[in-house]
Amino acid sequence: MTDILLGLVWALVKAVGLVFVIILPMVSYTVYAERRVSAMIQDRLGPNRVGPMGLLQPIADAVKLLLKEDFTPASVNKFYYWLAPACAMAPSLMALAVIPFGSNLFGLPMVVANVDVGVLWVFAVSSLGVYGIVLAGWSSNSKYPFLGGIRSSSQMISYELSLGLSVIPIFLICGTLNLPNIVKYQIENGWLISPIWLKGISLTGINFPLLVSSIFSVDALVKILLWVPLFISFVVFMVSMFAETNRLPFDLPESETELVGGYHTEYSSMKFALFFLGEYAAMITGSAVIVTLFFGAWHVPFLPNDPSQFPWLGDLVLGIIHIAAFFIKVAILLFFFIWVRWTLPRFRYDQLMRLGWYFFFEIALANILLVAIILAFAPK
Amino acid sequence: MPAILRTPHPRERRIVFKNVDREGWTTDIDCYLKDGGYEELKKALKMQPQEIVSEVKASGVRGRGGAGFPTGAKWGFIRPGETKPIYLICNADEAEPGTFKDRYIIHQDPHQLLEGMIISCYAVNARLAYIYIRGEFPVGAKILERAIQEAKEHGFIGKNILGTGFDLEIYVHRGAGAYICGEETGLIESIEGKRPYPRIKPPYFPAALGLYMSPTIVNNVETLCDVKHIVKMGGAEFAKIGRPNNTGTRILCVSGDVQKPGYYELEVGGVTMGELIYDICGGLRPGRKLKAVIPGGSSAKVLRADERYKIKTKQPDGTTTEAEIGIEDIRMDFDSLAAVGSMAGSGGVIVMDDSRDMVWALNNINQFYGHESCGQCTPCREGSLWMQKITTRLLDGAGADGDADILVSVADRIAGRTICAFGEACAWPTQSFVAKFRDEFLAYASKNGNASSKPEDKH
Amino acid sequence: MSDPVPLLNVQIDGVWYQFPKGTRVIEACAQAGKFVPRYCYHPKLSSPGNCRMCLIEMGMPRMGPDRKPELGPDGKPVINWIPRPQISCAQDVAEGMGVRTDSQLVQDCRHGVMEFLLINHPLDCPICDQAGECELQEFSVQYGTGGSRFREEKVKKPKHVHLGPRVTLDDERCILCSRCIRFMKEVAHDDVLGFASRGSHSYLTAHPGRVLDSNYSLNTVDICPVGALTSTDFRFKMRVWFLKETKSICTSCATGCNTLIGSRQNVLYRQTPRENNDVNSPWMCDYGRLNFHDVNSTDRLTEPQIRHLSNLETASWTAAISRAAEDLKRFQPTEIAVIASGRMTNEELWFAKKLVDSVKTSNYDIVPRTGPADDLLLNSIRNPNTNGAQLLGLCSDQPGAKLQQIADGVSQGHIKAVVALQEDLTAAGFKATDLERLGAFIVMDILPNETTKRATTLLPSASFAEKRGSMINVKGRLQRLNRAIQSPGNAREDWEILRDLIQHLTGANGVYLIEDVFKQMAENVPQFQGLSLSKIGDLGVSLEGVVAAAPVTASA
Amino acid sequence: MAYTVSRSKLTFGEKLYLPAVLAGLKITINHLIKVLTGKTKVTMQYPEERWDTHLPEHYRGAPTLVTDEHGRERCVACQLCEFICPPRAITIKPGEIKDGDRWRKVEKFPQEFEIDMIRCIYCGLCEEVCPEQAIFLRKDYAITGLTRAEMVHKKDRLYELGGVMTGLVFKWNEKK
Repeated sequence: MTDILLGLVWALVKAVGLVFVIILPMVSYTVYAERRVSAMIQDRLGPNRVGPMGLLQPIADAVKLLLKEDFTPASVNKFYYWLAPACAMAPSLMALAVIPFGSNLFGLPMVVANVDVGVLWVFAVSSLGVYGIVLAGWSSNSKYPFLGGIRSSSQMISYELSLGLSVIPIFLICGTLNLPNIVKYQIENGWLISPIWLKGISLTGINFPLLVSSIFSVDALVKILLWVPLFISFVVFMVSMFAETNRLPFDLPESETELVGGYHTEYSSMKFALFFLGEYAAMITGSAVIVTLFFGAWHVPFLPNDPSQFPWLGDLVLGIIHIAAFFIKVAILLFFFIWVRWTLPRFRYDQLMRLGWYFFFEIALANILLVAIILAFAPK
Repeated sequence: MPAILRTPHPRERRIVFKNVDREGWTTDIDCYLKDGGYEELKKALKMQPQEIVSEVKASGVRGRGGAGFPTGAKWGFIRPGETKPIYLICNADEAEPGTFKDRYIIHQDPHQLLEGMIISCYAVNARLAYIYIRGEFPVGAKILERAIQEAKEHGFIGKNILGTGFDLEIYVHRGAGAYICGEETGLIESIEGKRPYPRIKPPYFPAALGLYMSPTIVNNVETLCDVKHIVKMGGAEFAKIGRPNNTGTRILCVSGDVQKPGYYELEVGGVTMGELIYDICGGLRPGRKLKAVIPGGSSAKVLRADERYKIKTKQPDGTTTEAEIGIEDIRMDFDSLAAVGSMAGSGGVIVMDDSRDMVWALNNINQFYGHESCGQCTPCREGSLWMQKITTRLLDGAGADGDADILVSVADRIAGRTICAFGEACAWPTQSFVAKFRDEFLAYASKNGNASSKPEDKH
Repeated sequence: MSDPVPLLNVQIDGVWYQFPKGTRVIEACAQAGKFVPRYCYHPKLSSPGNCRMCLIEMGMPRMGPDRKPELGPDGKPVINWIPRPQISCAQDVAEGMGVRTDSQLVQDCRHGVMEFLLINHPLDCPICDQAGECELQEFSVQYGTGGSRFREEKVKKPKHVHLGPRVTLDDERCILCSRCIRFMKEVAHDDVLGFASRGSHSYLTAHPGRVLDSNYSLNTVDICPVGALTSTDFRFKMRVWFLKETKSICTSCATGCNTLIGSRQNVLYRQTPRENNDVNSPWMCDYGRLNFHDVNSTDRLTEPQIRHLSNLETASWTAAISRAAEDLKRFQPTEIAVIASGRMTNEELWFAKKLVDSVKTSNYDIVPRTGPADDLLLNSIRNPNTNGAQLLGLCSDQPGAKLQQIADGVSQGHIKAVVALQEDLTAAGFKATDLERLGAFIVMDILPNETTKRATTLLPSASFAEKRGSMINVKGRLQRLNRAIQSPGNAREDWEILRDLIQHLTGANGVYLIEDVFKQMAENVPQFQGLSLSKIGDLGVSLEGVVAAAPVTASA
Repeated sequence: MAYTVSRSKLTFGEKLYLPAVLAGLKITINHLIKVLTGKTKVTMQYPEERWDTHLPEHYRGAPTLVTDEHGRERCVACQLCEFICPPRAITIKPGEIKDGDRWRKVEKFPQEFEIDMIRCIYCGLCEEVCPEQAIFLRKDYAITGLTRAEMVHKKDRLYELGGVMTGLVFKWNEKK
């Protein structure tokens, strides 16, 4: 009983800690980063007034959004209008529950919920995000939000297919849906972006025979063969994740030039902020999933997972290093998100659908076949 | 009365000026009658008016006022059987600079003029005549009024003249002193009591719509005097004086840089320019060279001394011969002066020697015209003063490049585009001076260093 | 019918045209589409030919030995061109005449004249009221060279000379075209203007001891091609390009001169004559021209008012109209009188008559208004539409004949309700104290006066510049008024007020377009048969069978 | 007539789009790096840094009225600026200079001259159209106010902002 209670307490601590201590500030500062990075890409400076280097800008923004008049247009469907922002925000946070964002801290695994169907949970929950958008679009009772909502729903459905199909090769390779186990596989066999891990190299020295044997093994050959399908998988997953998070070049649901603001046109104040946060939280979640699936999650190369090998480093420090490594990877991916946004122009709607249905869907399917064939002929 | 009586030059042939400078001559009618005065009037009144007109036509006499229009032809414009009253006006508004002949006739021989006028009125059937004398001639006006009074007393003017039933009144009308009153329609307006704005022709030709919208003949003093002599000697005889188409005598008024300036009555075309200057007027002052001559009053085009002129002469057999002549060889008649590009004009010959600054001379002329333009029509009103302002500016040392061209262009835009001949009168000097002495104008124009005269610096 | 005027063949810029004998060359060119610029020429005045702007090349047919025109290969006369340019304003066309309006020589003449006119012109267009309608500006753009070679000092002349009570002169701008002099001499017969000094120093002035105080003095401002003569009233008030010009007629006397009303942003700035050779030529008298300032008055009545006890209180139109109707209903027909006005339009009078008919009274008339006439345009009848009032039956042959009778009735108390339309009754023989005793006193007017103060219902109406409608002038010519500006506040057009009042009295359905009002009149008044408001046109139509109401004064 | 735009055939590499995407990414990251390393500096830190000293001669700031070297207001109320002003920001009420004034010759002056700075679009047409060179767009660009009325520049404010402009127009001098 106490175990269950304790587990519950710990889960709550992890969840609350993750959401309020890490994710929400991270969302705020992603916005800040977005503004600064976009400014620099455009030869500007970006927000640099509030606090040193403008670092307090997100707080100022938050205060502003909180204090703004919350305006509800007369013609909206009030219940769904109110519900929609929450629906948009919650799923992206919920998806984080299964992400292993660190190894262990104080002996506790750094994952809120270690479930065996982790990846499925991620997909299941994150695809709920579209409801928020569709609800917002419909309940606003206004043409631009409506169009945005329609676009959003069809876009999400289209790309969820390729998103889901593109990770199947990973399951084929790892043989598990449990995210910590996938991470474990990557620690042992190399990150799935290029799954060959040179055994015999550590901070304590190089074990040459092990290294040579690991390079010239059949296993290694198979893994090198897998590079191609896995890279395809990564690209398809990555692009689909862009589409799922409504990021440029796939931000058609809220394209300012055509739809004013899309589904959130009629929203103001904190409700708008929730959409805003939702979008960035989804981006963080997406990045976290990519990191987990392809970049070895919290794993740091050459830094063994087992703290017993480095007693001088200490359990705690290693745990923190791992958490840090995870979020640094996430941050790099976030930067990539931003970078892409300020580089590529928006797709036309028909192009978007064409890309999703004609290419990514087929590519992902063929990719599964390719991996299956390789694995079928690979020696066990 | 002139204090010094001039002895006529031997080459002169004094007809109109017979009594000018005559020993013991007075303006009294008695003096005139003693000399056979008014005999021609008696003779004329015995003739038919049409006969007199024919005689005048036969004489070939051309107007002495400036334009040189045949007088007989002018009289012929009066329609026979005209029902409106006909007026004759004697133009004694001798205002052309360089001309001083009419005043001597008026001052010394007024009865000759009156006799000529009465004959002319009889010829054109005018019952009312005016002598329009310029305001600057108050003495002349007094003399004329006295002469008219005397003539009336003797029955030469008034009702039933000499018992012929011919009535005539002559009035002296004094102008207020404007050059434009010498223009015949301006003069008519002036007599009508209006501003002397020349009238537009068409439709206001004086011979049809003149004074009070009636047919009007306007003749110069000298022309009217000639009429007396035509009646005296007959038209054919008069025509023998001078040269073909340039008959009679003319009084040439020579002024400027000659030893003996003055008036000389000569047969028209009887002398050349050289003879006039060097023989009759005693030549230039010592050490001076002839530079230019204005042969017919200040509005005539200037002639440059070193110019060569091509003259076409019509031979009796119908062929024309062409001869190149210098300025000395130009005959002082209407056609020759027209042929060299100037005009005989009013007979005022202005001689300039090499000490003369042509820009200054033109400015002097322009000042006159700028002051005398009546102001009725635009080109002359604005252009004449502008030309003067440009030449004044040149003299002030504030010339600018292109001033010479502007002067010519302004003059070109006046000449031929105005209501009356004043346009030409003020444009011709500028056109000819700049064309013929361009180097002097350019020299002034290049002296544009005097910044203080530039308009924008004067506040 | 007189003999038809023979047509003459004239060649203009190479094309042969036919013009009736007596056409001026300048007019012929304009009719052929070859406008010749002009300053001194004015079609209604003599031609002095002094501006030299209309110089053209002219020629007459070359005569053969048989005294007949030589014909060219095209069968048309060969033209002997006169070497000098000729003015086109003083000559009539002649058979076989040739004209060139755009040759090199003609263009040079125009360049020359434009340059000459501008060298001594102050070029103060920014302050000059003529700017925008100045022929010097227009021709300078069209026929000038665009630059000046004049570097000298300009001639100084008198500025802001008060030539007369209504005309201010700027001699520096004057181009000495003498139009004003000729107008005053030939049309106004008051030869008061002339030039003084000479040459470039010539300037326009009034004769010593005289001022330009003719009642037609402002026409000189109209015909001045430049800004030399300006209207003291309009001077420096508004640039002309801002003015909206509305074609209308003058309502100051029965002549009905055609006008252009210049307004901007609901303010009237000036009234100028509009050429109509059947009425006023291009002229207009100063009295009528300046008689519009009341319209701009700040005192204008803007709200309907109803009397409560001793106070007039602002009310809505609905309330005011129903109060007026209720008041009238309380009285017998013999107790009601309607005083209309000769200043009302036919449409308003039509409704006024309907009002009279609906209250069934026989006590109605208009207020006659007279003043001294002159022999040009100003008529002794100062009501602009007496003929209309007679035609529509609001007065007898002698306008105002019943007025004294009605006034006596009011005084004696058997007339208890009076409707006063656009008339101040205290100035028409009614005693103010009598008016105060009336049971109902419905007044419609634009400005407060002794009558409006005593109204029981006060209905603010529109001035002549704020309404549409028609009037019949002293010669029986039907002409149109047009709306130049909006009425101030809640003031409404008179015909609408009357219509609403009649609707309240009789319940009859009204009409809602002024066109329909006229249509209704046209159906009922024989003289208007077949006419409509639009058919009247800008210049009006002569009505048959409308007799002049009073002695007609001669007009131009 | 319809106009057919020829579309060039893409090679396989081009069809992949990825090289082009990468090239784009390279461009943007280069910009970012240049800003980070301080090689690019285009943004001015207003209000600490100001344009004032760098403003070009023809800078179009607030429209103002100027007086001439005699202290006379140049404006003669010709209303051309009022006419040309695209947003109709200018309102002028002309008046007459009375007898006895030194500049009686000029005859006209603006009794009221208003520029509504809320409407003004700084297009400079008023300056361009002014025949008297009386209106200039000066270098003031920080035009603010708390009320609409405050943003309507009256004549005195316009002269205060505009100051004196010498030269250019000599027309109203004595001998012109």
